[in-house]
Amino acid sequence: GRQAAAATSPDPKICWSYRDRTNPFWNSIVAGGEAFVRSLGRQSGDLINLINGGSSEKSLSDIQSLLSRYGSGVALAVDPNDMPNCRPVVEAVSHAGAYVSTIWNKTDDLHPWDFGDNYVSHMTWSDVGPSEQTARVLFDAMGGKGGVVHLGGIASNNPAIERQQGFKNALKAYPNIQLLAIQAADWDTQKANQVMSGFLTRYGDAIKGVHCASDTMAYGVIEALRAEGIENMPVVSYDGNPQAIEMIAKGKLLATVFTNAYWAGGITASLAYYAATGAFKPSAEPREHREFYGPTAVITTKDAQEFKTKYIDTNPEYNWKDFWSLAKGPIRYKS
Amino acid sequence: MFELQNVEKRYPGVHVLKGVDFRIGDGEIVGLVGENGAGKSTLMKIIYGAVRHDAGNVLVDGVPVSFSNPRDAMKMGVGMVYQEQSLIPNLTVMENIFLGFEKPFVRFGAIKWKKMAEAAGKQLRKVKLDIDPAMITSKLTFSQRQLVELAKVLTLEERVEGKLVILLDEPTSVLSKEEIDLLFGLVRELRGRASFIFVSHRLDEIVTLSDRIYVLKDGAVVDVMNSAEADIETIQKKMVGRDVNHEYYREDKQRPYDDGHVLLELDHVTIAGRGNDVSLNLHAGEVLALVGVEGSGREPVLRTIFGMKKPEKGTISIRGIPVRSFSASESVSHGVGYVPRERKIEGIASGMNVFENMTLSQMRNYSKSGVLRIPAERELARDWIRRLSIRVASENSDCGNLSGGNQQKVVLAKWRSSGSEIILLDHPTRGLDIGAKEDVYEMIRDMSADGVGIILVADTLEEAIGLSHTIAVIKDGEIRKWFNCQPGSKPSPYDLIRYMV
Amino acid sequence: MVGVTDIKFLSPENLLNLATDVVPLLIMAVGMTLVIYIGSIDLSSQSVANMATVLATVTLPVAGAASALVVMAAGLLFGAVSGIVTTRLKVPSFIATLAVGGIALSVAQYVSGQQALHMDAGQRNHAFGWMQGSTAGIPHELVLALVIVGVAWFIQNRMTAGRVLKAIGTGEPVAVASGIRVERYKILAFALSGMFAAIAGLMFSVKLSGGSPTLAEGFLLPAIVAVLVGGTPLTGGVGGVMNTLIGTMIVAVVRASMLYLNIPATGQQIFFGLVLIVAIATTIDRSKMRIVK
Amino acid sequence: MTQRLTMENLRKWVPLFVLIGLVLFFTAVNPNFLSLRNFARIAISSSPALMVATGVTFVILMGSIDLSMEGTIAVCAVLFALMLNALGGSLSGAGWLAIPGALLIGAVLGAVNGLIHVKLKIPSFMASLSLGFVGIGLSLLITGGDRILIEDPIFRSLLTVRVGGFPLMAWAALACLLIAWFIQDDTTVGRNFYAVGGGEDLARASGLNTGRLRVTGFIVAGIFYALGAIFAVARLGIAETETGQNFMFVSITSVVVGGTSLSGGSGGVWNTLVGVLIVNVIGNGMVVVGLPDYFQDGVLGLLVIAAVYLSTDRRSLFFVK
Ligand SMILES: Nc1ncnc2c1ncn2[C@@H]1O[C@H](COP(=O)(O)OP(=O)(O)OP(=O)(O)O)[C@@H](O)[C@H]1O
Ligand SMILES: Nc1ncnc2c1ncn2[C@@H]1O[C@H](COP(=O)(O)OP(=O)(O)OP(=O)(O)O)[C@@H](O)[C@H]1O
Ligand SMILES: [Mg+2]
Ligand SMILES: [Mg+2]
Repeated sequence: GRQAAAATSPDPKICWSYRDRTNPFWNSIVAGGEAFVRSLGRQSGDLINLINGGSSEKSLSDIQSLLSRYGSGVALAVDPNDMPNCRPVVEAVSHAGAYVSTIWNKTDDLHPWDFGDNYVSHMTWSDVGPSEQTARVLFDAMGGKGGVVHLGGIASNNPAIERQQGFKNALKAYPNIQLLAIQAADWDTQKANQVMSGFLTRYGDAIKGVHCASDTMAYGVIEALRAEGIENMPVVSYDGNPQAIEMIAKGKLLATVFTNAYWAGGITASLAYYAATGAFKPSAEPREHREFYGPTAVITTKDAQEFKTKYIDTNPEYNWKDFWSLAKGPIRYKS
Repeated sequence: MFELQNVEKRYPGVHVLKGVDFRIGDGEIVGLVGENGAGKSTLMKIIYGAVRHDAGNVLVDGVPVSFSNPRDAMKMGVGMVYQEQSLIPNLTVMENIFLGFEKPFVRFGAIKWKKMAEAAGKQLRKVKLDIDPAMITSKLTFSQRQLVELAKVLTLEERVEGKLVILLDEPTSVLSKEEIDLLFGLVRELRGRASFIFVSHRLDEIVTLSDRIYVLKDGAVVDVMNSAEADIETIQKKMVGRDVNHEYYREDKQRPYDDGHVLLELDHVTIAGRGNDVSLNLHAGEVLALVGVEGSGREPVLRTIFGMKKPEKGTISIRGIPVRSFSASESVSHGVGYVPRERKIEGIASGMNVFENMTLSQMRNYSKSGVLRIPAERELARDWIRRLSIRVASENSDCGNLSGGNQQKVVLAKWRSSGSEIILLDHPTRGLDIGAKEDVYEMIRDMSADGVGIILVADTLEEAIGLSHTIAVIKDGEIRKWFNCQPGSKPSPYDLIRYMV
Repeated sequence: MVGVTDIKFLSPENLLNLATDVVPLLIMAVGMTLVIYIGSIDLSSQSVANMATVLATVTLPVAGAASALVVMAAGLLFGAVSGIVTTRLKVPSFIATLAVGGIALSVAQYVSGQQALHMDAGQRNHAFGWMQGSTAGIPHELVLALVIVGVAWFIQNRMTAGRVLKAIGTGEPVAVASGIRVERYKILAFALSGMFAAIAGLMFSVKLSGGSPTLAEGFLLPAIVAVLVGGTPLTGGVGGVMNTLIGTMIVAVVRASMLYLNIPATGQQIFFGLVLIVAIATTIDRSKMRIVK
Repeated sequence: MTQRLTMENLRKWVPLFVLIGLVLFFTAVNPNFLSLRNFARIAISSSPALMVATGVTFVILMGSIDLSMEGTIAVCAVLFALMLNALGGSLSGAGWLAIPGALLIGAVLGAVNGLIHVKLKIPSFMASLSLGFVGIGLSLLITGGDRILIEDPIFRSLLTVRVGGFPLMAWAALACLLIAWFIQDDTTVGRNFYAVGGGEDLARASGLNTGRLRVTGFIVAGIFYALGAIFAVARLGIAETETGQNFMFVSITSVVVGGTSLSGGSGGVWNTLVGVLIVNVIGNGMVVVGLPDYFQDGVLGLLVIAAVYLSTDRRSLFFVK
């Protein structure tokens, strides 16, 4: 249909579609999105929020409704929730002649450049490396020996798979670290708490360190330990939530990985927006500008305080037109 | 003095009460009679505040009152024993008796169970029932429950100052002779405090007990008479609007059955939980009555034949072929029909209309490769509504809203029309008015003449004697005595009672 | 209300889109209706649909279009297991189906290797491409859904099975005492519900061209809500698939209307809850419910 | 007769036997399971769930159902934390007022739930489900999606201080259970819940104000959800919209597994205790024996079916919905 004649619109609606508002990660994403909207001189409330609550079905039909209301005048930033959902979302958007940028969930066979200008970009994070780094921090803190457990996210989620992979990679370099167990706790604080207390029964004192695939799960783990009076077990996590960074500063947590969700939320919306207004032509950009990794930074006790003042207490002013300044190179596929 | 003036009640499609005037004097016992669906229960429920009337007035001592719920009515001294059992099965007897009025037994928020048990014991003694007040109600027998209901209503005596009005909606239909006498004694005793409205389909009881009798027909009072001057036949005529056949059980129409044709045979069948065994033969055209006292084990026999219970030992053969798998569907497919005692639970599907109820057991006959022939179903229902003069707006009416008698007719029509050859009737006339009873008796005769074998558990001994060819007296789950009951050689109730107890 | 705010909302094209989007939900809700109609509930639908997306994706390369049969058979089987557990083991359907759903989820996780899988575009189009097309502006998906609803309606209103389900819903003991093999029909209702859930999963997986053990997440509550808002109460015997058709549209419209009424992100849940209360308060037929539990 | 009676008495205890059987089973696979420390862990995860399940038990006894707990817990947890922090951040100061405050909020939400159900004549399933959405939305509106941390060591002593090997939280939950038992067995309201569950129309015909009773039931449930919320916050030190997550299915499953019938009128809070323990023992046990996580949903399902199968008295049940 219309995708060839990529019509631009002077004032497209800006929309973020994401999982939920109850998770710190998505809260930062939205905060970034709103900051971008304000940079255009609009109100934060002008950002349209589509919350799918973990349902691909709702994600897709909400986006369809959005498109049928505003037609091509839409700049959409979206996490499609589950990898297979990305294709129909992108197809619907480009069919309507609107513009979309995606994060996280995309199948490997789907690429922005196959959709002309309408599929502007995809950003994801390469979690293997940073996760390996946190694991190393953990293993070093353990003195290079002893038992370790890993709590993962929803098992079929891509980040959960990558973070577990990074953990396993690090294990190879530490022959005296003994892997006790890996279990999914679905990114959920309460479930992580329960799983951790199960581990304590199963392995008891053999556990010398805990590797968590997200901050939210680390909170549950730390409380499970606290209930037993264990205050100094090394724990590392991922995502870089404010609370986690606070905990690192206080020494309750060893390390986490900052993915700069704030910037991601702003820049993804920005990419879609400026493509929709015609400020830049996505198809004229190189491929590494259309599929790229987001920034990651491992935060440890050393840099927590500095980091906190820079990124948590205030948000840095970003130039939202500087699309790729923090990007970490093109996405590499396994096969 | 309690008075209703020009009370009106309508439900969608039915005009239940049409300008009813009704008066109960202090200490008076008023009998209320009428056909099934005449509106007796509705009238009582209006007095009790369980149903709101559409127009007219309720006056107590000349002052208009308005009860929005039974609690209001109770506070004014109105109590009611329902036609259907209304005790809550999972509560103890004492909790049921004081349900909603636990306050006197509460100290610092906690119920004092001892105190309540004592008080309940006192109420139970009024109805001469010797049971533990802490017993779970579901463990009681039917008649015990009825007495507990009565005991519950009698708590009004202590709770309310002044005069009482007690409404008894068919309290006797499940009681034994002794219990009925006990009830009547109680009613008479209480006249000093209370007046009564008494509903029964047994007109002799009405005439015996009440002072005045209201006859209700189609929602209107057609006559009020002093029972001293009343005779049963005129009441019947007023109720039904025509002469009632004197030959009530239609013995003249009773034909001998076919001796050579055994439909059903029970050979030393032992029923779970009862050590004894039962053997019997049912022939084509035979009406076989099982008589016994309450609890003698008649119902389990019927349920076993119908396949809802599995016999422990022995064989059941239908038309000479032994039954191997026991289930209701198996029995139905062999042409057995069952009219259960608990009509509301197993007889009628409330929420389904008349034709849906009637074809429920025979959908195979009204469908073609799984697709229903609805016009044929409607035709069937209309036909039976006419034949049994079922009082219903149309075949599309919800059976749940029919009066008890009319529901029973629907159940009978269901099995009769499906061509069952063996029909098991458990108290088929319970709660039916005389007109309806006559219709049922007529049906039983017709079925018998058509060669249907019938096993009957009757409401009264007279009914059993009048209708049957053969009587088996059951005691403790075992047949103790057989009586030939062909016309001319009928035993007397006294003959039967000797073997029953 | 929404239509007034923005007239575009009521355009035929928009409504058609809206309807097409909720097709998988509708199909699951129709299956659920059969179970609720007999006074039970099926909480396994979502997990069965999840499993269906995985099975469809895994079997597509091997079985082609026949993978649909595999998926439907699996749904039928899981539904039947729920039915058997409820009727034979007397475990309330609320628990039985929740538990069987857990089993379906385990199967999905195991078979998928706990990963999101995607379908090969060529194979998908070859086997199920027809589902995605449209004729004269009407999407085939929608046609298929309406056919399924039509069949379900016919079963419910014109066939003995439907009459039996109604009898079970209104008075199960009566159905038993009328010689109906009630257990079989109950198992049938659960099995059909499982199959419909599997079809919903299959269609969703074709639409998304992939499968994962979490793909159908978020189907369950909207499906139940659609049935109940449509006017089939949990007590059974009343309502039916046509009600569910309307109920599903209500759910779809309420969801879409958040966008049209510019409900802010943090207020969407509240709005949804309140509108549901209003919707159900206006749609339920209280005259057929003796007691509201 | 005596024999039948003892059989019936035995029946009542079957859920407990199931629980003991599970404990023995997990112990056989991993002896670590049978230890005071592990039981304390199970107690911690059971305490909030027990309160929530106890609350919903009252509603289920009436033959209704309440699905609003996730929303109610979220609102109570978040407001509790806000109040506590606003009132000085410590239970030792004015902060203790946050506890009655949270209970009041639970009661109000329960009342709203009950009133919508009774006054608008909406089946409780729908009314409470919708209200659950509203509750989650409300807590989201209050927090904007943020988490509220509670650092107060006195409040956290519910988790950290142990008496007899078990954390204070477990004892507090037990005390609340005893109160629930008292309400259930010895108060008019409690007994009347059974009456409504045994037959609402009959209860009404006996003069009970069943509407008011239903609303009361939902209020009592709401108060127990608030208790559950407080324990859940005590367990993690975090109050957020997610605090209520997963409680809906878990609590109802626990109630049924314990032997309380969903059709109302039978069972009670002790059954619920056993049910909650069964569910949590299974959850803990599967981790302790090292069952692969992808099998856990299925095995939980199978065990729950087995538990309910064993603990229902099929003789008294002709029909199961
Ligand atoms: N809730 C209701 N909705 C519709 N119709 C009703 C309802 N209750 C009663 N009716 C109708 O009102 C009429 C009178 O019923 P009622 O129960 O008062 O009769 P009755 O005289 O007590 O009969 P029976 O002797 O069989 O007990 C019947 O036609 C019945 O179908
Ligand atoms: N197998 C059994 N074991 C113990 N008690 C039983 C058994 N069967 C029936 N009863 C009890 O006996 C009572 C009535 O039994 P049953 O139905 O056999 O009597 P019936 O002769 O049919 O009485 P009715 O005169 O009311 O028709 C009931 O209270 C029932 O609980
Ligand atoms: Mg009556
Ligand atoms: Mg009998």
